[in-house]
Amino acid sequence: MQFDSFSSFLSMGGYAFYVWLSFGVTAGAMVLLVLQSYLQHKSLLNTVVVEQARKARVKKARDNASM
Amino acid sequence: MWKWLHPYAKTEKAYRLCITLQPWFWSGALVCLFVGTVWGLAFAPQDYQQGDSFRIIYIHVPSAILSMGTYVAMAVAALVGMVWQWRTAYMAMIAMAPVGAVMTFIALFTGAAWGKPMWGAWWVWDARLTSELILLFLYIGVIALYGAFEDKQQGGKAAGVMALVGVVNIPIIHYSVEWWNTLHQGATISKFDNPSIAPEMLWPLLINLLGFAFFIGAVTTIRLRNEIVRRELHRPWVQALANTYYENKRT
Amino acid sequence: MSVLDAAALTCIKRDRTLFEGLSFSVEAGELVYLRGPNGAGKTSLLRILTGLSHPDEGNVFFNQKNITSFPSEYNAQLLYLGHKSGINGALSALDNLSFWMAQHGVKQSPEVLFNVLATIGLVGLEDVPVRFLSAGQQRRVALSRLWLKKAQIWILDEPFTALDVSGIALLENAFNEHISQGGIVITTSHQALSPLAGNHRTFDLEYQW
Amino acid sequence: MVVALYKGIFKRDMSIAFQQKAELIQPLMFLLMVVTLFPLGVSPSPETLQRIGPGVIWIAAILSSLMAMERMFRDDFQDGAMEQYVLSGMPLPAVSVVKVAGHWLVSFVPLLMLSPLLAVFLNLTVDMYIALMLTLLLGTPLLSLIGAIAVGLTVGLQKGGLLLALLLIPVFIPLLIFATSAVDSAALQLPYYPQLAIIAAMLLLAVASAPFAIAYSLKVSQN
Repeated sequence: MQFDSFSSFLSMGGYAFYVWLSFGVTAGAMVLLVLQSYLQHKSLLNTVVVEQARKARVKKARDNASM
Repeated sequence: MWKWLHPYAKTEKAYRLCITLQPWFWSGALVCLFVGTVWGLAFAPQDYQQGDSFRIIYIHVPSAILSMGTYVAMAVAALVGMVWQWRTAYMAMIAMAPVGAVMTFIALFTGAAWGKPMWGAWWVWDARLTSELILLFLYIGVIALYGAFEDKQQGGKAAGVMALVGVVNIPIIHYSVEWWNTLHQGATISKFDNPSIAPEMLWPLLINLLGFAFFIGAVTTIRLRNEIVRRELHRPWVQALANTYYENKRT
Repeated sequence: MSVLDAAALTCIKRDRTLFEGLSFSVEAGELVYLRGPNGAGKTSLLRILTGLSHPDEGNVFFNQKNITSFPSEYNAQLLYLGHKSGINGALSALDNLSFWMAQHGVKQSPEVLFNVLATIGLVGLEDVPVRFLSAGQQRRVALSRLWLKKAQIWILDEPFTALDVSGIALLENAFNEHISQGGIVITTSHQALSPLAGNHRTFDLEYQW
Repeated sequence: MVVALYKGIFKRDMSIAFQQKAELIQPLMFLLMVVTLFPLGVSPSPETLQRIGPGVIWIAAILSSLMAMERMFRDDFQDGAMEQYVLSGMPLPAVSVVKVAGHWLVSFVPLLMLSPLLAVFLNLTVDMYIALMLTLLLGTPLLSLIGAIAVGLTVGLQKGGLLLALLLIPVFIPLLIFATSAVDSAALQLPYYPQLAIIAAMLLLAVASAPFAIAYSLKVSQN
């Protein structure tokens, strides 16, 4: 282990701010990307369900129109 | 030629392939990233010149390499789409574009944060950072062009052409920016070279590179599945997929 | 007593006098079918009647009051549908209509909007951005304002364009209902009005060289 | 009741703007790229960048605003909504103020949020950045208001885009001069309140008179 104590590990030889900022922003960007992809997945499946509901609504209107 | 690849041109098969690949990508990414980062942060030796700020290299270099790599992969997908008329290839290209853009952003940000202690300013017009920024503009161009088309099929083809134009321009941009940098070799910007990497520094770097690559594979498969669902909304297998998704969510 | 009067209207467009000294008046419960060859100035006349563009000479009176000096009363009772539908493509039919109803100060609940869109034959397309609809469907979205805003005077420019047979019948039926309740309809159309629209007065606009 | 009408127009403009997000982001990317060209074209040394910085940012902001400006009335004019506004009996100057405010919020506020990045790119000091922000805060509504008059005039024409730039650039020159001089004097630690006061005066004049000019120009292009 390069650092003798956990606090010196955190201080990163005085460059703590830059190292942890970089790692933080990288992790943040990656998490945001994954989150956006999953939200997109969910909303796309939602549009499929909405399309089906729309078809049902049109069929119902046509049925009682032709009645 | 490449007979085994042909079935994946059809979207449903490609969708199934993504589902099988995804767990492997995710486990590979998590393991490699964890090992590479911990090794790089805690166990790798300090750089004699820059001390511990050097550890940012373990995310800056992999993301920089992969930002270029993803663009090339995007161009290859566009080429495949163009030559063999595969719709899934275009979808893969569009799935990769945002991931590559995020990689480029990470490379840019970590490069700037790494440069700050050295050069004293948050942003310096260093050759590599500048070409990385131009690469980000190329990514944004492709994504914006795809977004501008209502007909996604047409949008995919147009974005494909831009991806190929971009990939041809990357080496040209790279060398012209290098030349521009040496031309304006102001005294204030010391030419910052990658210090020669000792083997025990190199290993965590390679592992992280693999980890990032797995991560890119994982996110690309998710986004590819999204593109497939978006383009095949009315296909029965997508309808069944959506219903099963909402069934087990409701029960 | 006439509700809408045009006195000695003159309109000159790109140095060509479309019409000169044109006067006519319209009583309540009258359907005026404005006929004339292309370029005769039908659209210009309609836009002058609505107050959108100003005649070179002459005035338009609504209940004997000049529409340029009393615009708010006239606008409250006027519904104008030009070539351009006034419907934004990025929004859905529902958003467009509820916006315009709020602008006209007419409080409409979603149910009323859904019913009107159903009567006009747009079931299932209520929440789709309008740009995805066909030209005929977009025209129907614009026309559904006839059912939503209670206005005495309808001034319609080529309302039948892009409408199919059922759409035309629907619209002519609405004309008949409107004039029977004492409304006024002034419309142009490239095809003759069927008797379904009720008795109407044709007004011919010659092409002047 | 009347306020509800204007709120309705504002809400509609916002929802239309967010439906077409791409059209909002493109001018910002243009601004970023134009600013990136200067270090490559002129020189990357921080001193030169700092000296030309304010001018570069303001010129790029004006050019990118010209691109976004046309969108203000174009949609409403092409789909006929402008006719309905004129006929809806609501005072057109008030409607145009609401539309200009909506346009300013949608296209200039993101520009203000991007300005820190531009300041870092061009190596501006903190006081220069504060002066830049103040001039942008006062200057951009001025750009919107005056721009709206010209947009109102050219919206009826098919090829209005470039003509708009030819009309507006001369009118934006005083703003450019005072804004850049304010940031320059901030660089030399000198007070820059006189310049800000002049920009604020121009803004107040525009707020008072532009709406009527916009309403008139819209009526002219309606005819």
